[in-house]
Amino acid sequence: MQEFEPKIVAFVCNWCTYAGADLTGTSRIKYSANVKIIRFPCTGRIDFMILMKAFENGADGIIVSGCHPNDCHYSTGNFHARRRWIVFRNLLNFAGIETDRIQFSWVSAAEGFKWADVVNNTVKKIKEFGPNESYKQIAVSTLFNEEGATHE
Amino acid sequence: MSRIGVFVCHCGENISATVDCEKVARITGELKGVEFATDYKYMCSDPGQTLLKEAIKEHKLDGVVVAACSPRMHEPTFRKACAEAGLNPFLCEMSNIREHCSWVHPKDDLTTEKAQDLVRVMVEKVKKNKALNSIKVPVTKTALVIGGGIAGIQAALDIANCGHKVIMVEKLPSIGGHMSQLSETFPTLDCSQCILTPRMVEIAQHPNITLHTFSEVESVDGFIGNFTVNIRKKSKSIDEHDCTGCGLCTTKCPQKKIPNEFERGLGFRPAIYVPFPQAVPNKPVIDRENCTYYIKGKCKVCEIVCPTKAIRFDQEDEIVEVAVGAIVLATGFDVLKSDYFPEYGYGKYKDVIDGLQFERLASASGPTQGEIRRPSDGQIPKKIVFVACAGSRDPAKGIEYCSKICCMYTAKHAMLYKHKVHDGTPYVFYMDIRAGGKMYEEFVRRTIVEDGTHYVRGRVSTIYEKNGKLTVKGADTLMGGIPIEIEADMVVLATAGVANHGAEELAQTVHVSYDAYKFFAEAHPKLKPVETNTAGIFLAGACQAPKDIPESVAAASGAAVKVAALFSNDLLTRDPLVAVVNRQAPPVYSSCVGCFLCQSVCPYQAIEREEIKNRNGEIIKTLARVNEGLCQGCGTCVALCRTKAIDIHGYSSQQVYTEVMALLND
Amino acid sequence: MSDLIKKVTQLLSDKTIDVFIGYEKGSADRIRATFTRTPEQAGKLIFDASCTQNLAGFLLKHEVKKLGKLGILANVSALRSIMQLASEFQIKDGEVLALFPNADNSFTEFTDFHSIEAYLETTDVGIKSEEQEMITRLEAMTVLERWAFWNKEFEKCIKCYACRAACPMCYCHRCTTDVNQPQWIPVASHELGNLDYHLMRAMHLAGRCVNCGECANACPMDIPLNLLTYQLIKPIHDTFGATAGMKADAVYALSTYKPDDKENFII
Amino acid sequence: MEKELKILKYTDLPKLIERFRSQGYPVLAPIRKDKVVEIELVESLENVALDALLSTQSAKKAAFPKVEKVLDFTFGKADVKQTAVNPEECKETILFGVRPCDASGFKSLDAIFGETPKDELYLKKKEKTTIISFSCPIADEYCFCTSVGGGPGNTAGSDLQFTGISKEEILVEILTEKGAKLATMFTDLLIDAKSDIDKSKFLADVKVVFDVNSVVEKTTASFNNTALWLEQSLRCIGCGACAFVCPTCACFDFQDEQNTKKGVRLRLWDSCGFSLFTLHTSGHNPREVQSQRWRQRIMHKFAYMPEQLHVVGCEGCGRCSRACPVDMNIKEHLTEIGSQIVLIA
Repeated sequence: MQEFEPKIVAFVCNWCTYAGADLTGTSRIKYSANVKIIRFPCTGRIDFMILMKAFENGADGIIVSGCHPNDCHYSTGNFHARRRWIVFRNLLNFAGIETDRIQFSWVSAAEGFKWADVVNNTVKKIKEFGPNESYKQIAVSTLFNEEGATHE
Repeated sequence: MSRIGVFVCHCGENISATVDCEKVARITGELKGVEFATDYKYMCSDPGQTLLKEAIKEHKLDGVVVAACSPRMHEPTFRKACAEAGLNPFLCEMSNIREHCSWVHPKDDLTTEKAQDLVRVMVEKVKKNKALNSIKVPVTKTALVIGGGIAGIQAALDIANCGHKVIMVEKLPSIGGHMSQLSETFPTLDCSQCILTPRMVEIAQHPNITLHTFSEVESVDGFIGNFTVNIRKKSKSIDEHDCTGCGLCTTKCPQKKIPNEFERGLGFRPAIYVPFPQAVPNKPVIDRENCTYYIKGKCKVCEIVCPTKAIRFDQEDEIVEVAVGAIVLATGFDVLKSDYFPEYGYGKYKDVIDGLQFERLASASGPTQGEIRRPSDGQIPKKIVFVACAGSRDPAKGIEYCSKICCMYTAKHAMLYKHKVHDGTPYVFYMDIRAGGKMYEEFVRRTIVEDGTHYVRGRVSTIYEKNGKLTVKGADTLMGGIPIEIEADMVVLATAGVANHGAEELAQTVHVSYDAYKFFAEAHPKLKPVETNTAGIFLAGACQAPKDIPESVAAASGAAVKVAALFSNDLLTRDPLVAVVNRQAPPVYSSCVGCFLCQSVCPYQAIEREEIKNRNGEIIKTLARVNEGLCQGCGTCVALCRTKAIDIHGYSSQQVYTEVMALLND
Repeated sequence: MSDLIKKVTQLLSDKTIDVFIGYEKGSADRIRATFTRTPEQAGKLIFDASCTQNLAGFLLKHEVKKLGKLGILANVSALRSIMQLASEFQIKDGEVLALFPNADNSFTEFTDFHSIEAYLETTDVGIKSEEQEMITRLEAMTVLERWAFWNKEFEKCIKCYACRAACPMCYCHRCTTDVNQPQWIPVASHELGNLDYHLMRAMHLAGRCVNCGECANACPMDIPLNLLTYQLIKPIHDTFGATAGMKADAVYALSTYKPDDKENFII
Repeated sequence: MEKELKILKYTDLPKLIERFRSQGYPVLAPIRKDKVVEIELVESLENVALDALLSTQSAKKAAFPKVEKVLDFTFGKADVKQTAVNPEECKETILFGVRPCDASGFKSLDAIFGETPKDELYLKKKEKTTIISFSCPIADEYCFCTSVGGGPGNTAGSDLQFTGISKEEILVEILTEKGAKLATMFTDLLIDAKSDIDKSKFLADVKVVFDVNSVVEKTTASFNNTALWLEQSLRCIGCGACAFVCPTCACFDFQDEQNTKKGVRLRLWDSCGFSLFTLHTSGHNPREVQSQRWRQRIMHKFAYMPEQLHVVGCEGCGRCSRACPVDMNIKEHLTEIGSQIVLIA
């Protein structure tokens, strides 16, 4: 059987990490193709619910990344995001969701190498975790396949 | 049903080398709502853009996805092209299949599949895009210059001479900055004061410039074109209008033994003082920490002798609110504190001084009237050692950068010393000589060849006092690292230039970012050297990194041009990617419940309270409203809002939600 | 005649308030909220150990507000609810008169926020020990065990939204659950819809929950919902130094920050 | 059909479930989950909560579950392919150990879903459900079945009804063809019962507290009695607990759950207690305040249904009162309505 290729979504801020990932490209540093980026203006914009949606739609792992503290293009967006994540991780963990499937990081526009590392390490980690079974069991998509009329 | 056009760019070989662009176009062309899909060698080229424009017209496209390089590179290009073809530019999105795909992955199916995914995501996003119109905001054509050193002075004069109002804020009682402390300047050795003071006077007299000395910026609100700044005018304890600057008070003040900051502690000043003879404004301030009256409650000699009764002991700080359209930061730099060099005995031995102190000794207006006499006993030092890189390029001191100006001023110091003490012997310990710049290398040569300065390549390990002499221990790395000991009469440390004290706080007050060394950060190291990441705020001089005078002046003029350009229009056009609070029909009005938890997350104070009233003027509901002039579109409020009453154009909940779904359901 | 009845009769007859929200005897051994509008009605007011319901939620109910100036029998949870609602601009100072039951069956009258704040400073606002034990027990489990635990609980959920309706902090007219552009939370009460709903709600109550336990009490399917929000109280207090419902002008823990907020998971 | 009376031994009860299962019938029965009693698929009699007064939720889920798929769809390039769920697919199922009020509760649902256009999905499931109810030996202060025409031994809606008549014996009433057909699976365990058995001796005593006809009359007449509805509902917090545990509440909502490629259409329970229940897109809400929603709940069961479907939409099971977080007690409120003096035009 072939190796498990995890689906990983990256939610990154436009000013630091997205630019950092651009630099990874300009520097031709190679990394795993499992990760696909969705651009946000700022980590402060990243709603915890979008992370839940990613898991529900079949993500095995998530990367959230933005500007280092004090570097936020909007000066404080990442500070607010950080608080939100601290709380959200607590909640997820208590609810029985593997918080380590979400990799939070600060990657600046200058850290092309770091971005590649973050991606590769996350892919490696998620491969060790295996598919996100807990969520796959309850994902909406299960309804799609479920048999029709039931009494319960 | 949407009519979306997909344009896959080969970027020559850059993309097509690893991604099967033709396949990407073919597959994504099958997506629901995609009307037209093609691939092309160079989408950004003229023919490429023409292809795009014609497709928009021919297929009546209502959305465009260009799969090419990073949107940070060409989004403006393609949005402009769409606009020219009559499609609202905000209905155009880019898939980054170069930086984020072809350049970072090998040539295989996975890479092409990823490219397809990235395009599919944008196709779905574009379906949710809304046509938007750019926002126009008025520009207040007054600039604020923070810092009255040579950089600030240059920027202020340039802006003012373009016919715009300038407000200058200087922390100290006089403008002039470090340059006013210098004796003579490399590489021409013309006297610093002589070239600087006319400019200082010009500032004071310029009809377009308002000067606030002994003042600091308290707060900055607003955004590009529309800043509101509060300036704290610290109490000078004198009435500037009544005071004629006769200076009688300063001579009569009984308190005379206060170390003079301007002289770097090499001289003394009274409690009521003018920092230096050519100060602008040339009017004294009372140093309340050291004034007998403020300490003991009695004295008031100055008040008694003042012919115009200008002394105001009860004067309080004053807060001035000003409206400005742009801000230039020119707060300069500082030099390392003495406690950095225990091994050099700086601060311990009177005759170990720093470069600025040497400038004062060499200055005709200095404590020694320009004679090089050592602080301890006023003797003329016959043997003098200059230590370059004192702190700079020294990870151990936490300063890895090169302070850049030291090589040159050390050479200048050695030269000045020789010119003044003909029988003296100057030594210079250095790591490398960095003399890039017009006439710089020649200048250093002269110091070495004509003035016979002994340059020793190597670091000084320790300096200690032995029978009245300063023993300088070092090694000559060019002589195979043989140990050297020099018994010097005086040592001058070319201490590293560091960020000004309080730079961090100021950065947070004006909302600009700063680097690891607390120097203010430019928007781009090469292409935007005088801009900051905060629109409307610019950098001039050494507050960004150590700079010499010509560099500071050049940067200042650069910043001034940016300001002038901004002021060249009455209206400023901004991207409409801002947050909005939804509105609905009565009786709901909006799903906003007016909890205003969003108010404190907004970095730009863009969230206002809106009261909805009935015909009788009674308040029915209070809800949040986003001031689209202030909003910079970070979206932090959006993520916080429990009722999802706030959304943001360009990154709306609908859009990001669909992106996630499209990405994961292939 | 009890002190309570005396006091309320007084407040109503001298028109200090128009309505008093208190407790009366309910079905079987239950108690229920009652809205006393005339001195005559005051007679049926009761207060005893069983009167634990947090009545503060009613302060925002449209039809109750319309009755006029409100008085309320407020236990610690209710007082904290009032503080939290005040910090979210839902109640103005002086709008509500609160009667707080002291241990000696006397009642303290709170007419302004300041006095409530002063009182709360001296009060233990922690969660009950049995609730803490339950949380500790869950925290001791492995992640997958916890997942199984909550799945079993959420399976029972029928999305009647009694938790939301009973929560004094769930006063939004349009809950995220009711947002359908996009449909963040599946409306259906299948496992996913339930999980999403409860996580979303817990997150929205993080730093706002005053641990009154109404959500769990209200749940007809007996799901221990309160634990979800309760277990966030400690980290929020320890990391950010914030406790909900203590000050009327408090800044919400999640809409402020410290540059040096501690975390150990961001690389 | 003529009802038959049989006797079954308690000790044989487990065999019934075994046989139903071995014949491939899914069996739904009340089971305990901590403090709540749920009706779920069971494999054997053990942990079937026969002693429970009532299940927390009603048995309506057997034919009207809280979430039910009605449609699958997939998006093509230009069209949407749909496949509706086929009602015929549902299995013959046995609803075991529920109470008479659960069984009779289906009267209302049958009436509502039987209206044209007929709701095949419900009707098929109902048709394929055989109900074995257990009469009530106990009742509590929330029960008022006798006031709405039911009772602890009411056989309406049941196919078989079991009544414990001693420690060892159960009286089995075979009430319908469906019931008889099912009974053939355990005829060998049944012996004939004496025809003069007085079942009522073994039933709980539930007092009649109001006259249903006058309640119906007065409810109908009270539409404009705003004060009454406001008074009763001041403490109502507008959740849906009452509706969701109710055996006769039939309101539902359709929701599509989809991604960018495909989706399902679901039928979900809804409640007139929710403020969004009647909210129009325009922002207008004909039932703007909670008292109007409370009025709707009562009027629907005691005015509109009797008038239009000739059934009272309430079985007196009292579940809504037990579930209500703020102790709205329907028995009390109906008594109040019934006892008011109003002019019947």
